[in-house]
Amino acid sequence: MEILLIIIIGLLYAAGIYMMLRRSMVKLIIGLILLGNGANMLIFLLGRIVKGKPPIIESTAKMFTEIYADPIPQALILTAIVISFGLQSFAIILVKRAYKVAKTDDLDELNTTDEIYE
Amino acid sequence: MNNPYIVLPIIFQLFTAILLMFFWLNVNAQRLISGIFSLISLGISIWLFSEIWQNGILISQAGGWQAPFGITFVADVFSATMVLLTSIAGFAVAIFSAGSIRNARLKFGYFPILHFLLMGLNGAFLTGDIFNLYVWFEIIIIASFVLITLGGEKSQIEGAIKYVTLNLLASAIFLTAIAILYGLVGSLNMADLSIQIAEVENRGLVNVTAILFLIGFGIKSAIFPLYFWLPASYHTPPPAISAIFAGLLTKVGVYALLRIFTLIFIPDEFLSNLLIGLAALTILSGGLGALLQVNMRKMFSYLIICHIGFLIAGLGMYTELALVGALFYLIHDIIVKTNLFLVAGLIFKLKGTLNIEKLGGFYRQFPKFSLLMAIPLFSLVGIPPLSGFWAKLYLIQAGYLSGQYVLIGFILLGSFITLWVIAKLWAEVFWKPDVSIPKKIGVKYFYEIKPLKRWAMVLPVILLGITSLYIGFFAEHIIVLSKHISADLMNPQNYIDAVLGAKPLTP
Amino acid sequence: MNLYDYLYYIILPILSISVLIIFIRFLIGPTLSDRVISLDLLLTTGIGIIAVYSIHTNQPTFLDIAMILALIAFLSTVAFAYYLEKRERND
Amino acid sequence: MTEITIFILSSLGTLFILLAAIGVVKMPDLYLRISVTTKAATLGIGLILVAAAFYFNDSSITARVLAIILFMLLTAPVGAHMIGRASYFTGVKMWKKSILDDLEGQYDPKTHKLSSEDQKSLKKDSHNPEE
Amino acid sequence: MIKTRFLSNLLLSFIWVAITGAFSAENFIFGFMLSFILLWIISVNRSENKYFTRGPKIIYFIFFFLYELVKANIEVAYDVITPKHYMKPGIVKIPLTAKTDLEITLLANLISLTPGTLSLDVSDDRKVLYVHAMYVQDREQFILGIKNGFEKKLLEIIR
Amino acid sequence: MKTLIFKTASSYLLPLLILFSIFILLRGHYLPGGGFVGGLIASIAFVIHSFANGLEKTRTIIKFHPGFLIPVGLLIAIISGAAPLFLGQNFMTGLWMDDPIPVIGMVGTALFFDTGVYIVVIGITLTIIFTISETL
Amino acid sequence: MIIAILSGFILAAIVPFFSPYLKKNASLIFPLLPLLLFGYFASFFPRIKNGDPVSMFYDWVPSFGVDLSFRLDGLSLLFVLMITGIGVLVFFYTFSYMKGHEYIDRFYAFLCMFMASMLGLVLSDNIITLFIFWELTSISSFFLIGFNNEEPASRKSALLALSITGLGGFFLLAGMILLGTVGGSYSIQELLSSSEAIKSNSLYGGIIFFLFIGAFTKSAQFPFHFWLPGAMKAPTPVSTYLHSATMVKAGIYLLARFSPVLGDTFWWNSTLVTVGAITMLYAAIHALFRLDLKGILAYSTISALGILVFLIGLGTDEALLAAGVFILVHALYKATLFLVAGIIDHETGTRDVTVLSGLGKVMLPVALAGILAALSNAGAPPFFGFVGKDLIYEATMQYGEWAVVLTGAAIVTNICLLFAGLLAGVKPFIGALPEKFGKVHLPSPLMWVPPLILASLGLVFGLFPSLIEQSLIQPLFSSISKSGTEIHLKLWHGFNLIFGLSMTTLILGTLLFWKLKPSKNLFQKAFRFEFLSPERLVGHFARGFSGFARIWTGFFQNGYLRNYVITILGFLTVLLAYRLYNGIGFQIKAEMFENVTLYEIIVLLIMAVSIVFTVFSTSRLVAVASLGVIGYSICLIFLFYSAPDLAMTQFSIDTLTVILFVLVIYNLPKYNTFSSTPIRIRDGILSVFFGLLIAVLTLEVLNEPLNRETSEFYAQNAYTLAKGKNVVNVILVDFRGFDTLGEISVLAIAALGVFSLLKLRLKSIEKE
Ligand code: NA
Ligand code: NA
Repeated sequence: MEILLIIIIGLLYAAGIYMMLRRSMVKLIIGLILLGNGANMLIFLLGRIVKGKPPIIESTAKMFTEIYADPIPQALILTAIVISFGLQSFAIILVKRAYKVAKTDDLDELNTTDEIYE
Repeated sequence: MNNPYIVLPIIFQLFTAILLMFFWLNVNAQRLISGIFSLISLGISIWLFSEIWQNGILISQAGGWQAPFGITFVADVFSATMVLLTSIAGFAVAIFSAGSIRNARLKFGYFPILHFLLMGLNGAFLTGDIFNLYVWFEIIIIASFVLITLGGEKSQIEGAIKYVTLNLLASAIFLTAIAILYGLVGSLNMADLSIQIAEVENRGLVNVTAILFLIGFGIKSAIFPLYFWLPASYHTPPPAISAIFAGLLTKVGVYALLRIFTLIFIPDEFLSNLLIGLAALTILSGGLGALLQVNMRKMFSYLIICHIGFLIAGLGMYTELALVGALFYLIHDIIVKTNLFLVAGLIFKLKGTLNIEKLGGFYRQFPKFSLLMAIPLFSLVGIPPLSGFWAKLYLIQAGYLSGQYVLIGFILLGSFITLWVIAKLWAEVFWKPDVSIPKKIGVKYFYEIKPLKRWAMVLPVILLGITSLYIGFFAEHIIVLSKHISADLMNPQNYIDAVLGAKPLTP
Repeated sequence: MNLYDYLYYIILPILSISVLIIFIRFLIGPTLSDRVISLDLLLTTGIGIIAVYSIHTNQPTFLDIAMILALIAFLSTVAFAYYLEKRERND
Repeated sequence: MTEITIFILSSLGTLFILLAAIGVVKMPDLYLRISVTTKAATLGIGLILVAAAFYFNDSSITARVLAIILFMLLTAPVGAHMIGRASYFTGVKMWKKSILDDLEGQYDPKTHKLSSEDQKSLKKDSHNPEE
Repeated sequence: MIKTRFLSNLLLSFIWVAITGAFSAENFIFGFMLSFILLWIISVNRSENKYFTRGPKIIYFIFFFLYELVKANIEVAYDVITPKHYMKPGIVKIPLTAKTDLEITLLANLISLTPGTLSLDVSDDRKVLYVHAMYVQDREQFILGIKNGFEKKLLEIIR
Repeated sequence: MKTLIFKTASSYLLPLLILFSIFILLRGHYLPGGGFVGGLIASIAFVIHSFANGLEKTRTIIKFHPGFLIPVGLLIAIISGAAPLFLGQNFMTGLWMDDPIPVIGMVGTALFFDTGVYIVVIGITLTIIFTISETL
Repeated sequence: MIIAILSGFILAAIVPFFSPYLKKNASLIFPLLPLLLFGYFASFFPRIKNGDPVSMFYDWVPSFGVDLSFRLDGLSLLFVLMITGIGVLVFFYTFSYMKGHEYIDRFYAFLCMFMASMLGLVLSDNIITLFIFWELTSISSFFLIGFNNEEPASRKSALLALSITGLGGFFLLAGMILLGTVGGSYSIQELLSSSEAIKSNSLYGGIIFFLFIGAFTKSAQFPFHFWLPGAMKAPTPVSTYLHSATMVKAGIYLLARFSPVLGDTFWWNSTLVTVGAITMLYAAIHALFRLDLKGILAYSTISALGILVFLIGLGTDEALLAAGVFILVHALYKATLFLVAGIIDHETGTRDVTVLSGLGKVMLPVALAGILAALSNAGAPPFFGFVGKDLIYEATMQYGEWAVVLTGAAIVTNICLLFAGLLAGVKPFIGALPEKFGKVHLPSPLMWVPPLILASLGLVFGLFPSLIEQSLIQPLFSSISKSGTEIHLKLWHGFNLIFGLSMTTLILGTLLFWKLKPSKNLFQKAFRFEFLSPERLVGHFARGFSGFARIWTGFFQNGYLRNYVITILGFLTVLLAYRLYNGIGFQIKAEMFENVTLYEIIVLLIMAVSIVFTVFSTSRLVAVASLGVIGYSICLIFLFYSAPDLAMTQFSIDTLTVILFVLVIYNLPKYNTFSSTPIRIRDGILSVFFGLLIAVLTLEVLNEPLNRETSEFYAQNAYTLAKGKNVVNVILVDFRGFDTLGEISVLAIAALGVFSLLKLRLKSIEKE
């Protein structure tokens, strides 16, 4: 199974980067989201995957008696997901605002701040 | 030694931010709270620094969980110094903002976010946990996103698009690196990682991970060829904001590089050479860019890049001496760059533009300001014995001792370009006769501002000016400090022992 | 064949194939509404898969996720509907 | 006994879902797809959930299953109604073999009023809902 | 008004017990307190009352509904799995006897929940419900089916 | 969106979902859930309500600007984190009551912290969504 | 002594606070400072004469071996006395010259600062401290040259001077640190003892190279000389003080100072002789064609500096002695000539030698000073210049096989210099007084007394060399020569070859003055060759460099975000690929294929298709919906692999993201395809390659065993210590609660950001 997830992760990274390289702002945001998803999946996979054993101690037990999934990557991903959500919402609104002030979606036209004689 | 209170610099800033949010529309209360609490925060940082200077490394195991199980906060001299510098710069900018930021922005959370940013910075400097570092970095970047866009002007938004995209890319790379690190050794505590990474047999993987960290932090530090976001954006927000950015944001990236590459990944020859090469090109790119600019803040932005090269050069050479140079420069740079952008802010408030071709006549019109502004300008150049000078001695000497002659050449070139750029700026802005600039609508000029607020803008410049003079004239103090830090960095065993304590090492 | 195997080898695959079929509609569209309803149906089917999976792994906690999924699916449908109306009005 | 119940319930539920899946692909227009799928799926999921309740045989889980079902019964038709209505007003066409349309012309795109009386005189613009 | 809120409160407490799955007096009291605070905070104004008080009729109605649901599902299933379409779809305007928001909503939802029919919208004056149906052999027959079926039975238990 | 059906449904969904969200919050320490997801569900409740009834209606129900919840939640979180500092213990060290409380289970600073998270999440989600809806 | 050295800085530092009071006559307190200092340093005469240098030591930055250690020996004494002595005169002169100037206080402050820097420079025993003062002289010079800052030419010259001397400064810094590193100390006295070791070190070449560049730029040696004529834009006191008497001699001082440490090697001697010779000839010839008084003096100064470098390069006792004496000779007459030129300029308003004549009639004392200085310059007996010139010829004549060439060069130079001296010191005063100068009158004595004193000293020292022979010149010589020879200064050597050479020089020079009349025509002819001058070449280089800067910056900072992204990612990809290629063995374990079930395959298949669909979709809404499908699929994967909390969160977040998109989407631009197909293919290749790298990396990491100590700990203690059973939640609120605190802070900030982005619209009157 790991091998399939590896492919998916590679695909997410590739797609994310491809979208980030586009000139359209909306695509850029989508690229960032894909990249974020890729990173989360990567943490998940690299924390090693275990099927059907959530890290929740049974109601009658005080600690785990059998194998269970590593809770740390899950906690990390949770934090990462939430953080990305915050950043992504901001980025989406930023794009909206940019579109409003610049009247274009073409990132190539948003280059005045890089001009030397500005 | 465990001391729960070392997290105070973080918590206190957060508390300040929360308090400020309760005064959402009361801008004057916000000004007051921000100023007073920044001062208290400065006091806390001084306490922290003196505590560590006397007692050595202090740690706090958050939640009372023994490392590496919880999040450990570690205050060594390096961290405490960075926190102290952050507080100084933060205090200066808070006061400056009270004078210069217009109510419109203050009513949209400027001060809370500034304190969130300071919290993130302190957190990044104090944490001993790699994922927690990621979290602090995210706080820093989101706070900086908001600050850079606050106001929503066209140029701000344009700059922000690049700033946001590339910083998010950096975060993604950083996160990827953490994923691999965790997948490799199953730990997040930096001290623990230091031990465990050394034991990993597959060095190839370790090297690759190091590259990911290098790029992730490299983007944030604005090194070549990853710096593009910086010149595109730093000149767009109100000056108080770019001041705090200039002083601290890239530096936190450099801090992370210094930390990671002395504690977890010890550079091999390839990495060391790579860093040196990048340092040289960073210096070159920043310098060349600065030569061309007519907008003062853009000029300074490129100079930030140029001088980041000095810091990376110190890391690349990887000797205790070289690190002393880099650390001294870091300390100097935080104070001076913050001040420079504040000066730019002052100039803008006086004249309504930052285009050096249009500016002029400061020498005649504002002789006292000119003198005040000369301090950061010439400190930046490193006119001896001002603060920028001493670090270069160490960098050059370290360069000789490690045979990096070309790098020395670049350091000198960078210094020369800085000299030239600042001299040109001086000639244009201060010497050149005043050309009357039409009054700009929307700008509240210095002379239109109430005296108290005027002082709020001048006082930080004086404060930072004095600090940089102190660094220059009492360089010995800073060198002793840098040497202490450098020795700590080169021999991380103390750090590791302090964090992991009596815990038996992993088999 | 016991129940356990039945769920695992018959029910779950059939549900999965249903998902695949629904996904085809998602891909071909042609209107946004078509995609929205197939998304909604995908999520609903997901609830089924989760329920079966919770039996399979003997983890009743998964049912809680099914609960959230039901809630969420509704929200995204509403959001798209909201969008369609807004777009209509703003055009 | 429980096993057989679970067997039957889950099979039926799965069957309905499969039907919904086929329906959503096969049906010729959007309204028919909505019509077929929302309910078939709701029924199917309901059955599977009940099967799960039987399987775990625990009052709290049963209660939760009932809560989910209740919730779905509450939301699914509302969702279907909303997307159907929005689609209609944005001009998604009905199948060409549809035999009648009482809604035609009842909706005033300017005032957004939906009338109960015949308003055939008002001609509705048709939009292409996809960009 | 107070009565309404009390009823809502009681209802929510039961639901709380259901979702938490802990059938105990303590939990019920907790749920009651929780929903009390909640209702006080959001204070949704409800004009309807008397609902869900007619136990047997409700149970009857549920079975009636399930029957309709399964029956119609099978009908549609046949159409779905056979290649040829037997449908005669259309949008039908159904005059409403139901008056209150709740009545109309419940009716519309029930219609939607049975396969083959879908409530599209209610007119602004609440006089008619527009329903999309798959099998409209005869318009009047169809309207009658709805009015005598769902609507009647529903109103019986609500009113 | 002015649809009677949705409006009616939403006014029933609102308390239901909030109740559910509190449930999710409280059981987080033992089963999947917690402050974050709980907060999200609560905000979804309000979002649905605002979709159906318009922003103003939802506003009057909440009675204050949702942004106000952000500092409140943060304050709760930071106080529960900092409480141990006053006892000379590390930040975030769990302080627990000796015996479990019925229904909720063990009550301690961690739960308050999670409640802070819950409130912040409601605050931010609503602030974001409402602000967007307002400026459409 | 430290107070003496730093007093200039202290005075300068307090000036801004008393500025209003110092504009008028009160500024007369400034000349008192050099006067006091002159007295103070003169008091050391007896000690120095007895060969007993004065040393002081103050700690400063001991970590780097930088201290304020000062040492007053023969060489420093000469410089110190020149600095303070000429300082006194220039300061007084300034009072009158700048009288009524708005910023006279500022001017004095800079002069004081300069004086202090110069004192520090020549007294420092620590080479880093020396460097610090060296830089301070450059900076004060910058402010002084640019003093008339409202004139573009002044600013340009100041910048040019700072560039050249600053550049040299950095070389010097490199040299000093290298010297200190090689020599093991930054103290000159200690370096003296390790002289041989340094000379034999492989880095010796580097040391002297850096040192030379530093010295040459400061002392205006070819090809770095051209900043000096430009610096004449400064007020005349500055030209006098800095650019003839003191600062430009700093390079000479440096060479002289290090001559015992680093000198007497082939490269040292040959480089200095060559550069010195070229400079002295080049500048001397240039001086012939100048029309501007200060221009003439500037070139003759350069030439004189060339002579000094040349002499130090010769390195023999005679040459060093000649150099020592010539420093003083030159300071005396050149300062005089500058002051005189300043008076002429001040009174007539012109410095054009073709116009100036007959002024002797109206300002006799000035004329006297000028003529005396010109004669000393000419090396006419019995002036001090004659002593100096003799010594020079003596030095060149004794230089073995090269004697003839070197002497020839010296003679040519001296002839031209003589001409220049006469042109500047004599020409304006003789002949008929043009009518327009009719109203010209003698300025205040404060202006004409100083040059007269200086000029007279040239005569006094010539007549009575013994006045300074033992007290000044001998200690000076001892401190720069290792030989310890006794020296004797004589005016009269008898009729020998050297006397003959001196006379020849004198006669030819006078003849040249007689015949060659400076004119615009000649000036222009001479300038035809300017395109080859170093100044032009540097100009070309600067333009070229600026062009390079433009290309470089334009290439990297090109304004296109996608280029930034591709550069960063390309760089990352290359590095990763390189390191992966070099360090990783590639293997796939069989168990990675195990346990694959149909439902997982379908979920992943849907996910993969959705990813592709998102990328290639032509509608942003469809892309968003498809993004939702990806999110929900991830959710199912989380669920299958035991992460219910993650699944819940991902569901909720994903939906919220979709809602967000949906809510703002009609404010978002429509989907556009801007890029051309080749670009898309390029990006595609890069992306796929990067994805592949990540995949390989992941695979590789999965092959490593994972240490699960931490998660074991959580498993053991989550309930017993942290009272929770959902370990993920326990981690979030307890074990790693700080992460969560940070996380909600991020959300809070993001919400504020969204709020401000959407709501804050700055009114046009409240932008900044
Ligand atoms: Na139906
Ligand atoms: Na704890």
